[in-house]
Amino acid sequence: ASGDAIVIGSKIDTEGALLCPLVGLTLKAHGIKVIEKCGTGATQVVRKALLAGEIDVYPEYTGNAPYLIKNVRFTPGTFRDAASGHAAGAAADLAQNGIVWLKPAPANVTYGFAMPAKLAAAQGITSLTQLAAYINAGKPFKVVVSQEFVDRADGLKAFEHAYGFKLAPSQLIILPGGNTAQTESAAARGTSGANAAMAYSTDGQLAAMGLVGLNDTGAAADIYQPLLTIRSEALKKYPAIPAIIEPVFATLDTATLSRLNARIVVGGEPGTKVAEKYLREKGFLK
Amino acid sequence: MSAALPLPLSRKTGLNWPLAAARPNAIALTAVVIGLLSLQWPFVVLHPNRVAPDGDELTVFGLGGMWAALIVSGWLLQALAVWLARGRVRAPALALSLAWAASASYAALTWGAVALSGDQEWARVAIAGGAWGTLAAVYIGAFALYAEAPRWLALPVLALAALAFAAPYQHLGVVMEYQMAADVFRDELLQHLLLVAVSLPPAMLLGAAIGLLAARKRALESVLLGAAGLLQTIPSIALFGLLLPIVGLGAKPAILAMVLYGLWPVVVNTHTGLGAVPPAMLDAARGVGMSAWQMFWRVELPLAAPFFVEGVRGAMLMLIGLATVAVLINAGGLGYFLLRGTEQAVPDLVLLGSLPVVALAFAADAVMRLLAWRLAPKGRVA
Amino acid sequence: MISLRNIEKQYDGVQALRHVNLDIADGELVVLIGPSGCGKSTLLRTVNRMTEPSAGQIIIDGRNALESDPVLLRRSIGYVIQNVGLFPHMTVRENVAVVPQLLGWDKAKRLRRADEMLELVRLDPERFGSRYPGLLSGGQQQRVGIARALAADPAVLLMDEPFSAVDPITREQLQEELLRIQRDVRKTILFVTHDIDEAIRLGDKICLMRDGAVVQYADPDTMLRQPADAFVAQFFGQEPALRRLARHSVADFVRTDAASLAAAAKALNEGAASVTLTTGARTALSKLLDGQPLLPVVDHAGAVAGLVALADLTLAQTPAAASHVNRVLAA
Amino acid sequence: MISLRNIEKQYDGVQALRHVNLDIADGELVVLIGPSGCGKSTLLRTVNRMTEPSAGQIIIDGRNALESDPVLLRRSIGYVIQNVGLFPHMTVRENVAVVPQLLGWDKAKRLRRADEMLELVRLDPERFGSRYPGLLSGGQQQRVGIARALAADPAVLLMDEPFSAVDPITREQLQEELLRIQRDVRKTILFVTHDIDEAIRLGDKICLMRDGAVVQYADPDTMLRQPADAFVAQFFGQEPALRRLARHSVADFVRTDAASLAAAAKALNEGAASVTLTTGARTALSKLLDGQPLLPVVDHAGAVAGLVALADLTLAQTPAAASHVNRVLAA
Amino acid sequence: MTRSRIEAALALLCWPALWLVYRQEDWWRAVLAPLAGPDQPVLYERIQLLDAAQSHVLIVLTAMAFVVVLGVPLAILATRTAGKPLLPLIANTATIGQTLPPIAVLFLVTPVVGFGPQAMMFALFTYGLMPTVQATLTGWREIDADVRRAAEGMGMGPWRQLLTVELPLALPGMLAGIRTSLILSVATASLAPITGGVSLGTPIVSGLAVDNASQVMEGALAVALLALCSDYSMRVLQRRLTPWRA
Ligand SMILES: Nc1ncnc2c1ncn2[C@@H]1O[C@H](COP(=O)(O)OP(=O)(O)OP(=O)(O)O)[C@@H](O)[C@H]1O
Ligand SMILES: Nc1ncnc2c1ncn2[C@@H]1O[C@H](COP(=O)(O)OP(=O)(O)OP(=O)(O)O)[C@@H](O)[C@H]1O
Ligand SMILES: [Mg+2]
Ligand SMILES: [Mg+2]
Repeated sequence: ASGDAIVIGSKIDTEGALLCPLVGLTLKAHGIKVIEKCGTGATQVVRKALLAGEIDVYPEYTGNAPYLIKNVRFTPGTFRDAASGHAAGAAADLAQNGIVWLKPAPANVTYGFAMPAKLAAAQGITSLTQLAAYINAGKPFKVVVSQEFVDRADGLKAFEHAYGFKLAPSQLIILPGGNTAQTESAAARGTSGANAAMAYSTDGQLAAMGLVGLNDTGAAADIYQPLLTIRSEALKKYPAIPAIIEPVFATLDTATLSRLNARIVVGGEPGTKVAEKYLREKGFLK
Repeated sequence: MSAALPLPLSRKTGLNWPLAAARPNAIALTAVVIGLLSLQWPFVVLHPNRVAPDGDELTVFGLGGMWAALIVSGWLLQALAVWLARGRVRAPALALSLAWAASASYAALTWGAVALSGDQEWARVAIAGGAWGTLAAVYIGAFALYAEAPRWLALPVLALAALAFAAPYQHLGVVMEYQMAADVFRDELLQHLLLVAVSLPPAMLLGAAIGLLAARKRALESVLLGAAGLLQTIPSIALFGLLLPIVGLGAKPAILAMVLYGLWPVVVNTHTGLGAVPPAMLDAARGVGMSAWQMFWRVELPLAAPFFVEGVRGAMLMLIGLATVAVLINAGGLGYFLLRGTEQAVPDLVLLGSLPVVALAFAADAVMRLLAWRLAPKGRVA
Repeated sequence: MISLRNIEKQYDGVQALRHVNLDIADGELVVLIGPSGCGKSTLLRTVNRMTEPSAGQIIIDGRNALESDPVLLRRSIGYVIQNVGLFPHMTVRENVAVVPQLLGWDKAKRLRRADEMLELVRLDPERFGSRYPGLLSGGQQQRVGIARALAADPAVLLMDEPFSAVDPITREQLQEELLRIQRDVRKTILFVTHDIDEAIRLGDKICLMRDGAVVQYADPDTMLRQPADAFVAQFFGQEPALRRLARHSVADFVRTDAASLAAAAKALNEGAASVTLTTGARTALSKLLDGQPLLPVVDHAGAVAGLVALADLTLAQTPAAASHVNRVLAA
Repeated sequence: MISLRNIEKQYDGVQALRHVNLDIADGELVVLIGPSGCGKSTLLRTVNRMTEPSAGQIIIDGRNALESDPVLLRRSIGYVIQNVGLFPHMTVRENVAVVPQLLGWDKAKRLRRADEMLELVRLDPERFGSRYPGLLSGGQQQRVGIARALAADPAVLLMDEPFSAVDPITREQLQEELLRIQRDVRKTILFVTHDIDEAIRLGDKICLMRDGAVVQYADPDTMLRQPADAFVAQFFGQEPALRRLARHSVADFVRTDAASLAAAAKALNEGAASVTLTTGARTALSKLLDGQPLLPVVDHAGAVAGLVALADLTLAQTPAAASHVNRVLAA
Repeated sequence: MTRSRIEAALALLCWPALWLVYRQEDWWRAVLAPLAGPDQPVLYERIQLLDAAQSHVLIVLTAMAFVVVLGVPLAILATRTAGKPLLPLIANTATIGQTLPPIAVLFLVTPVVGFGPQAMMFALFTYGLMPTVQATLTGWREIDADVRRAAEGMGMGPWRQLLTVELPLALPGMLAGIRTSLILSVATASLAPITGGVSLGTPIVSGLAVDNASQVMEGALAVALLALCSDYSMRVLQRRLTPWRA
């Protein structure tokens, strides 16, 4: 980090584009000098930048801990629970990398599936259990997913395991580095015959795209709460940061995040503007 | 990557066509056909918001019979002008009918479509296949006109410019994207230019040096040219990725990669240029008592300059395109909009990213060609 | 005075010059001639060290050229290259002023000089000075090439097939021009050609080469009269005497005895065509062949100066020979 | 028989041909000559309709060429282009066989023909047939060009400065070759050149052009003897008679009276050099100029055939003229 | 002679050799292991390198087929007298094609053509058109006017002239352009996975997403090998097809 400013990074996705200026604006409002490097890169890239000290803080998710913190064996199921997941992750990261986890937002950003609303209504699918039944009935199903979703233990495999279905390779359209907007747009358009997409629970664009999200009724997935990760050196310089940021994060529940994401994706507003409006609305900014 | 033929120079292309045989009729008629066919396709699509996959598709007829009538009559006039107009009325007739068709189409897109968006908060009008087809038709028609009466091209251009000034465009998706992100757009455009501007000079100098070395040292020739060419074969995203651990994030690796990519056209053209200096010329230069250095500065360099400029032109076009990839390693640039557009699945945003890139490339192309033309050895007309 | 001593030149495998010895006196125009690939250009280029000889010595005005700086040497020697080699990106005037510029003359002086040189080769500096060479005809380009070589007033001039790229008529003009300039400025010139007529017309001496070696080095008349061997004789062709005649004018053959003067005057009165003393001998021969039995010769002022007839135009050394013919024929 | 009638050709602005009328008899070699840009190539190319005349008629063997299919017409006319224009991507043999192939000859036949043609122009088909033209010398390329034009045995041959790109010695060989071939195959040939000697040597007739118009059309001797105007005279230079002599051999001038035969025999006995009846007149002239008073002439078998002396070599029409000279000189 | 034989043999052999190399994933693993992070897979596991390569080649070849089939005739048309006014149009359109970022093209055409290699093929087509068209035009311009005249004078009709004289003589220029297009295409086809196509870029894109340098290197190296092989083969082909340019 350069000089006495705090360097903020973020992942290169919609939520990153929202949370990064949200943090930046809040800190600035408290007179802390800030350098924004929003959209630093993919998860691994931002994380590396943080460890290398190129950035001081960036928003992460609790459930990501097993993938970020190497060489630590977490007890299975730790991240199914919000509190224990945060505690375990925070302790490990601090011990191993000197990274402090602030208090998370009360939202859960998890994987799920989305389908065109018309199809879902016609087939009477509202939950993943019903989806599994639909799939197992051999009805046409083709889902657009990201590479990561396929590869991760808590991704597709977890869903297949929890709900008891198995997708054939021909039922998957895998986009390496793909994100939910891409997958959802493909499902909405039916590109290449797709009729479902990998989605996040906080995605705001589902309705606008004519999709419905099928949420994780069986709790197959780990819990992903957004939080700010910060290097302890930076925290030492600005010990006030948790006190400034945590109240803001506390207001970000799943519905709120979803709404704000929608403003960015559906409305096309820049993340900064959405963040600023929200902060004013909530009185964090005058 | 040899030169595209410069517009004002296309007559000098060496094939010595009889000048009189210019017969753009076929081209103009192609334009008419494409223009008329385009009317069948949806002209615009009304989307309820920027990510909605579907929307109301409207042909020109859907926009209102008046617009359709105007556009159709424009194209028909063009066809008539091509067939019937002769002598002094021909050029104005061609230009006028083209201006008519182009203006009517643009008016339909602006005045005609503005009513559609209504007062829905996120509703927007996307340019659809029919409009793109019409654009292609006008573009082709413009070249047909250029072949016959280049000066008259001013007429449709002026007409469109006047319309662009007068007509509303806020309802168009691309424009809405721009307006929502005007500040970012300005920054990213600047960043894009900066990336190109910073990486071009080193590419030029280094490329010239390598080209010179390759031209001078026979032994190194194939190695140097091969190495510069090999760099081209590494996919740009891979190069960016590979440089990441070495130089970190941001503009630095982007510029480094861009310099490496920019080398090739410069190296190849410098090498060709120096090789193309006639040996007799070098002999003469040596014979009048020029030292190796004087020979280089006074003879080789001026004679190879047009090639070098051609190489720089190639590098510049390449870098303008390449800078769009820099966003992947957080170096910004117009690629920002491509990436965001891809990420959010918003075609209008992708357009907002790509249209300026094409415009930039065109501008750079024109400037460099002019420069190359100025630098070409005079008096080669034989 | 240029002396080439035992010059040898090998290119890998090829012996381009073999043991060449050549002395060129000041103010002499020496023509190098020979079959293609015999080493003419190579020899010429050793003089300004465009080609470094493998062995041997080059002495120019008593100084060893191989020990002086080649770049400076070249500036002191004019060089007219085959196919002109004008710089296409410089104007005619700049082309001519190139060597003065290299020598560091100030601008006014070198431009003045360039214009002088252009006038010397009969190109109007006003009209042509600021044009680019690409816009000139072949002959004009050749003139500029000569002007450029002469610009720094070098004592030595090397010309490598300078007129090979122009049509025969222009070529003749350029040859005449060169002879005129040479009369005025008197340079030491080495001139390569493969045109025998050009060699005979221009050369004070001719150096005939073959396979890198000098076969014969002599003045044209000697060369044609006494070829050193069959190769030389064959090289100069079937009509050596006709070629020698090209170097003579009517004055060399005119009869001025009283009878001839009278006959000439009579013929003139009868309206016969006449020639002057400076008319080329071949022109006179041609007229005589045309059936006119004798040609009255007039001098510069138009006065009768004598007479030539066919039988006079012999190049035999002894004047006796001519009368011998007459005797035989009269018999 | 080719008849050009009132041919006109305008390029935008330029009048390239003005009212050209020309009749070329079968088996005749007509040379087109004139200053650069006078329209020689344009005229030549109207014959095979590479250039379409703006007005006028072209009649070849009684048929109107302008009404036949130009592509077929061209196949029936041999064309030798300036700078050869061989196809670099075809072997020599393929180049020669191009027109036969266009005419649909079967493969064996056209390859045989190609080899014959190569032999005709003195190129060994074995050695050269499968080479690419890029590897041949200029002279060899010219030969291939001629072979290609002759391959389909056309009655008419058009040659546009075919020998302009080769050195003088090769050029002379090619001219000789052409004359030899022409003796054998007797084509109607239109031949463009800007070399006067070539024109005189080769042409049965010469057509001198200027600014797109024919200035004079005559056989070389007439042209040189009776130039139509000052331009023609100037064009052919100062030595017209010497040039005319090039078309004569010793046989045209030999004296065969008893006195001459005796003198010749005597001179031969004394070891004087001799010439044969077929020796070129200029060669004999050259020898005579060299101081030898008279030249014994021998015939093919070596027997004394007569004698020439300088005074004999006149081109006057009346034989009386010669004796007149002798009388004047003897006086 | 022998040299050209050796070259031809090398050009022919480099393909099976490449095939072999792509099959030996162990070799790749051994070479790239140092680049991989502690518990990252060294290679991209989901798709065999060889399959990715085949798919890559297919994408490139399809795109190039269109480039050649469309670009060359278009360029030829522009060299005909009647097609002359087309020249600026073609030149400019090709310029647009080349500067339009392939990523943008990819994204814009995906909704129309669907996921998979088609979008990449289209993007490569627009991207590769210009070098081929330009070089073809240049090749034509460099045909000796005398040769053309000779062809006409021999009595060749326009078509025959085109096919038997102009086309072979413009071949060197054309092949040079196709070669440039090909190399650019081979490199750019790495973008295919962005829209669901499989190519040698798949390990690269995925490696970048999960920050796995060894996968990025795997893809980059594989593409470079393919490009080298293509380049060499094209060069040999060029020499073989133009034996007269010795
Ligand atoms: N740079 C070189 N490398 C190898 N051999 C050379 C080189 N320059 C000339 N030669 C050879 O040296 C010999 C003499 O060449 P040179 O150019 O002096 O001949 P030339 O008499 O000037 O011929 P021309 O009349 O064709 O100009 C030739 O056999 C030629 O092939
Ligand atoms: N395609 C053309 N377009 C316009 N003018 C032309 C064309 N071809 C020839 N000309 C003009 O026609 C005139 C005659 O040209 P042509 O080539 O017949 O001359 P030429 O006698 O063959 O000259 P050269 O001896 O230089 O070959 C010239 O003034 C030339 O500029
Ligand atoms: Mg030479
Ligand atoms: Mg001509």
